[in-house]
Amino acid sequence: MSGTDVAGSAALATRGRGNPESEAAAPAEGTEVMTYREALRLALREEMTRDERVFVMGEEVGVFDGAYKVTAGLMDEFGEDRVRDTPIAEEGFVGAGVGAAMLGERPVVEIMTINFLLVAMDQVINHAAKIGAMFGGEVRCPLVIRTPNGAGNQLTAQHSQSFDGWFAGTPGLKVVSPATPADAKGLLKAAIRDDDPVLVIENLPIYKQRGEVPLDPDYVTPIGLAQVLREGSDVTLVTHSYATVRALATAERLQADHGVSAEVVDLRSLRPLDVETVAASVAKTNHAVCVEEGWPSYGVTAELAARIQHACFDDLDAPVERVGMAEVPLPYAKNLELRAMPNDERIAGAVLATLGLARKDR
Amino acid sequence: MSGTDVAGSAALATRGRGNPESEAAAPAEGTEVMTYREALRLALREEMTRDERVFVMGEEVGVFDGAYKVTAGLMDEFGEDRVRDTPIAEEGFVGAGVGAAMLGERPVVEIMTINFLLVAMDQVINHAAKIGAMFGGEVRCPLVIRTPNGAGNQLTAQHSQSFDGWFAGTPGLKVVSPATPADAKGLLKAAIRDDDPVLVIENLPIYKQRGEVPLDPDYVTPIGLAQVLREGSDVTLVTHSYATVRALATAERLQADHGVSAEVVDLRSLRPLDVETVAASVAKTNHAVCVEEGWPSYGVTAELAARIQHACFDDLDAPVERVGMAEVPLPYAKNLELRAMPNDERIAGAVLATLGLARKDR
Amino acid sequence: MPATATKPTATREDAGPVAKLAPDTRRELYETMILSRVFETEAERQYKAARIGGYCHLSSGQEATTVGVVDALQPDDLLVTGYRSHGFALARGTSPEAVMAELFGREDGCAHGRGGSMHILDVANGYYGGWGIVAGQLPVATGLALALVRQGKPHAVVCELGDGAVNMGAWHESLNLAALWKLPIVFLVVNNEYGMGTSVSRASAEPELWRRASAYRMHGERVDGDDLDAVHEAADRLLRAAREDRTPAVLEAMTYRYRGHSVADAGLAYRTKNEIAERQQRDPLVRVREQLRADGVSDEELDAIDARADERVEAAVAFASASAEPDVAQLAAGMHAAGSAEQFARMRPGSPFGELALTFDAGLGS
Amino acid sequence: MPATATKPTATREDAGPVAKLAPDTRRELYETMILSRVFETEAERQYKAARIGGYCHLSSGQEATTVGVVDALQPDDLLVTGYRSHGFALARGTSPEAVMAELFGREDGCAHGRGGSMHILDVANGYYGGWGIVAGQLPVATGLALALVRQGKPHAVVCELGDGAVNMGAWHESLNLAALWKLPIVFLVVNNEYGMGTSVSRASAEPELWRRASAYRMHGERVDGDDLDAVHEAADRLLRAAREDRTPAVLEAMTYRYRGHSVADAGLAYRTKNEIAERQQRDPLVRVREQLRADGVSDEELDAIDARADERVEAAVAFASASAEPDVAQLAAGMHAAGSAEQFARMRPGSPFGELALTFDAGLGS
Ligand SMILES: Cc1ncc(C[n+]2csc(CCOP(=O)(O)OP(=O)(O)O)c2C)c(N)n1
Ligand SMILES: Cc1ncc(C[n+]2csc(CCOP(=O)(O)OP(=O)(O)O)c2C)c(N)n1
Ligand SMILES: [Mg+2]
Ligand SMILES: [Mg+2]
Repeated sequence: MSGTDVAGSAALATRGRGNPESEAAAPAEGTEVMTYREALRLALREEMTRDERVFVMGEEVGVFDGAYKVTAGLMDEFGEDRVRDTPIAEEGFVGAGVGAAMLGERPVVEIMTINFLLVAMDQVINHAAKIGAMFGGEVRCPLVIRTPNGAGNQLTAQHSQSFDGWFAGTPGLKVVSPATPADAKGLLKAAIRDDDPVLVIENLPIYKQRGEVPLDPDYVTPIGLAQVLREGSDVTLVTHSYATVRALATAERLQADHGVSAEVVDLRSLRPLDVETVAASVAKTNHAVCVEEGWPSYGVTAELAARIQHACFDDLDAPVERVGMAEVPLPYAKNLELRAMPNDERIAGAVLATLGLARKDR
Repeated sequence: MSGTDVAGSAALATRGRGNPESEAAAPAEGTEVMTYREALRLALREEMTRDERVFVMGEEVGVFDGAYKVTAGLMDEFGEDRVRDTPIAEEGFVGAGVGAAMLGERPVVEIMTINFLLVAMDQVINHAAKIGAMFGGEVRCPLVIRTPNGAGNQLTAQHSQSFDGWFAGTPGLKVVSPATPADAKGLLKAAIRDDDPVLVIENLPIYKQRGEVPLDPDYVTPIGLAQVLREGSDVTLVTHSYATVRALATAERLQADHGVSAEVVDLRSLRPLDVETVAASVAKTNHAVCVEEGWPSYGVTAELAARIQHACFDDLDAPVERVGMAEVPLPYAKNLELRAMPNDERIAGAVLATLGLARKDR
Repeated sequence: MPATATKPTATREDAGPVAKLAPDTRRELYETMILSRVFETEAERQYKAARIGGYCHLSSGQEATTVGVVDALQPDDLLVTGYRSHGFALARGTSPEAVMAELFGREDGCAHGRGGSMHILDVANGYYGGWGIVAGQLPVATGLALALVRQGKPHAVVCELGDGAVNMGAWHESLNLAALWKLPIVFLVVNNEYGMGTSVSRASAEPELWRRASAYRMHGERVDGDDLDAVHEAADRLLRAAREDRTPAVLEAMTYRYRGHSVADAGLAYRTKNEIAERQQRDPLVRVREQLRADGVSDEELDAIDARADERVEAAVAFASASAEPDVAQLAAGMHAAGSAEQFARMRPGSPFGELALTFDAGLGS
Repeated sequence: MPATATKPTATREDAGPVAKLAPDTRRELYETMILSRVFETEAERQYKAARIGGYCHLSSGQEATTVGVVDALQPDDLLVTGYRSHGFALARGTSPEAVMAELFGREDGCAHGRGGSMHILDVANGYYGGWGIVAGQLPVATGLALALVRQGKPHAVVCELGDGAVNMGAWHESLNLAALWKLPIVFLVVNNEYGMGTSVSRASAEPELWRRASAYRMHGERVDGDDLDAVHEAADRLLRAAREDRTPAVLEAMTYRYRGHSVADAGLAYRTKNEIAERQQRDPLVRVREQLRADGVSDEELDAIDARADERVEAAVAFASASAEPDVAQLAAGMHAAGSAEQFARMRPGSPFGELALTFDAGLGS
């Protein structure tokens, strides 16, 4: 379970905050190239240094250095009280985070992967998300939950899921999902500083991706703001999390192989959702393909398509396309897994179909 | 908690299987007028009589006659073994249902309301739904979970939710949601006879609605088949569960007040989703308004809008509209609750807006 | 490797006679008990007159437990409960006005009409709700206790739950965390013999619920929940230990609810009228009244206390009736912290019909 | 009301010397133990050669527990485990070929390549998986036991879990149901001292895990999990009671895992090399080997057994390598029962890109 990273997620945007420099160039002033994992750790260290109330809690975050090593070294630096190993009891310690937050602490709860959040669902949805409104604003719950979604590496049906849309559809929560190291830092910090419960959805394959990360300890990425990571004129790829990485790679390939100019909008936040930026892009390109790592039916791309068709009805030259995980519990065998997961080919296929450059037969 | 029914859900389709007779008329041959609750009970009784393997399990289903009285009298009739009261332990007894089903039993597990399914999420999503595929088809899980969704009656934030789309978005599950007494019987029976895990989403306000129910003990409503409950030519209302009841009433009002002819498509199944019937209707009316009881963002209507815009791109004269619960944890005060819940006025407003008969300003 | 013996978990097998409450204290507590009874009797009446809605769970019969435990709290201690919460709020010092206005769904309610009967709270008095999911409040309360420790505060938490709640997984996870981390918390199990219609022995394989504390090497004990002095003594002692030694504990109080599970339940499908009548003979209010008489309080004084409770509840109803309904233009109020409206501003395009007015322009953390 | 005393939950404080296994049985069990060890050593090698993927959890060091318990099962008894499952399958009689082919993700694997290391199963031999969510298998196993009772069958279930899993809510709910309903199930807690990197005493407020059974008035006991005879005796006795009297029980087996939590974990961040080495000195395989020698089995015979294990594992690798990859046109195979394709037929319009080929035309319950 520990430290396994998904192999082979080759291409990556070092572009961080959208800087188009080549990978070879020196990092921009005030930034450093680091992994997504390191950027998260930097955010935690900075916020723990800044604010005594911030503490980290979860399975294996301390002695073990974190199942995916995000919290490595933090227990040595901040002690057992502020980097708190827990028993395997997600419902219990997520709830403990809720309670601590109600008393003004700033707990950052790590859930090893989003799959295990299912056992704590009641605390997230029926407790954390309800507090502000249900108690008439009398008490707040500044809780952060961090957890990776995603598949790959043959983790099979129970360990390869992305429930992003369930949380994004829950009023009372905020949900962010960084796709770059810079945003990993910026959004985690924004989440910690926010006075509401925020779910930070990380991603297994991205942990080792590298990119420029601003070193300014007050660098935060605003919640609710999407970002155009690549400009284009023919089609808009609307993505978050690892789908953003895929989309950037596919966009290059579409340009090279088909002369198609794809714009990539990285959502960064799922709730609030920045429909404005998405709609502006689609108004320009007249075509949209939404991509997610999870199952598309009733998923994130459903909401995206619903919003886009409404906001851009007169702009669209073709229906909004969606690409995601095949709608099966993810099988173990490598060939089946590869077949089931969204990939560049399938994204490109959807783009070409929506542009009328390929058969619509899918 | 017990036996409270939502007051005031006045209008109802006695139309059952779509029979357009007036309420005064004698019931059609081979049918009897009964409540939705009674129709569910009839289905349980028939299936328990037909098949020894069927048993009912849940909190208060026996001695207490069921929190909403669906199982009233069944313990007397079938004994404590087949109508099994449980401790308050949803994760435990949903899982026990999973295990019993794997050994060929036909458990029908009652969850008092869908809100409490959150504590059993892991057993539903990461166990029941995975079994068929993850074990390569070596074992099946013919489990039925019945539970009402819905709001009204001031049950407040923790007790007024509809997570329908979360389950409908989970490969490996089937999800049905009857809106009429006839389908309450027909779909519950279909679920019990199905060899896969099926979630039957009932609804609090509908329990006391009356309608014609076929008495044939082999009457089942096929899973995956929507039904046109009202024909119309100007706009299609796509609905399930209590939204169907609302839509039928709104349709009458739209006809009377605005001369608008609305078609109502009751989905009945959410997974599989009968997009074919929906698309055929929209191809005719060129307008669609999707309605749900839950929060629309990332909800059921998101998927509906996404499907419709794709399947009916050339047919649509206006964007697909969506109506649902205001995106807040449902507040207690009656005036706030009424304001937050979807209602006929809001549905009519969406219809008029999509038809260009009202300001789009929402 | 045969199992090694450990010292048995401490239990109060028989702690001998209990220290008596001082007469003045007992009188004060009686005032609160009768206030709670009168308040809830009135709440049921108002419910039936449709001025209160939702689920409404009464605690009539359980007042000695409620009031005895809450009185053992220090001003800065914290309280968390399930949904059977009116009495707890009143005992903690929340005004009957604020509670009744909440039941009426009015702006002056303690949750501004947003929470209703199940979600009473009073942060100023350390009452952190009022929760509706069985056992869901336990992890939350455990987190409050953790925060007290992190903040170096010498206070403790009481977390109330019912006999039915002890079979939920959240009980197990919370007690383990509390014991493992040595948190200052007392889990008060109000054993009123039933969870809805299910008796304890039909729900719990160990029906002596206090014994379950031993699974966490935690102290557990059982007390007659209808004996105000005994409840107070036990709660005081366990809270003291929690504050001073950070030792969590389970206190099981044996009591009975007279009314149905909620106002909508007649409460007779699973028990007999006789059973209820028999228990009402041992009404804790009558018991305390007699003790007060023995303390030398006159019948006139007692009647005056009762009359005062009637008056306070009447005033609460008048207050609640006069309080304004919440403003529907503030539908989203409280949901998000200040500044959130700006974060949500870019979500407007393509919104579901009505959403703009209902959420974005309705007090969304602006 | 001071708490009344109940008879203490039965525990095996010291049951005296354990009945010895017959030499033939011990030899058979040794064969399985060495097979498991060799199999997993090879699995790790194949993992590192990238022929096996995903999470791969080895049980090296725990063989006496695995094999001793499984041998106590009758043919029609049922078995459920967590993800550390290879040894259980082999002990239950699943062929090394079927397990290795599963690890290789091949069609001839026991789950046809769909499940991998965590989801081994063998329904014909009563092995109902191989589950990956900590403690998630407990409610499922409880349901299997319930089904046995409903079907009037005189069999029992063994449900394996780890020391870390006892802190999950699912443990509590399952044990309560099993005890309340008198289900024929033995919960086998494999205490290998760590849940990932967390030692038992850092996770469980009652580190003598068997004692937790008493919270359900259930029998609990602890056994030296590296003593094959003792494990077998205890499992046999508890299973007999489960079958004959429908009394559930907890059996805690004290053992140790030599390798990391999974193949990806070096296993040294939370324990020392010394600790591991010290435990390897008491290797259960060596122990049984010595007992067999005392039983009169010659070194040649023992070496032959070991060689046979090597051969069987080699054959399993050869088999797995030769087995076909699953057909990608059958991506959705197994997900739904026969007849489901018809139910899903009307879902096609407007499907996400690729969905038709990936699901609807890929073996969806047709
Ligand atoms: C998880 C969950 N399941 C079911 C319910 C419905 N429910 C509300 S109260 C209750 C009974 C609780 O009994 P107990 O814990 O004894 O408390 P009491 O009502 O007697 O005070 C039930 C089943 C719920 N609110 N939450
Ligand atoms: C609910 C849940 N939380 C976390 C995990 C990740 N995880 C997998 S195994 C494991 C440790 C389990 O330890 P233990 O129960 O002692 O079993 P062992 O691995 O030692 O056999 C953890 C935390 C999980 N699979 N499920
Ligand atoms: Mg109770
Ligand atoms: Mg372990």
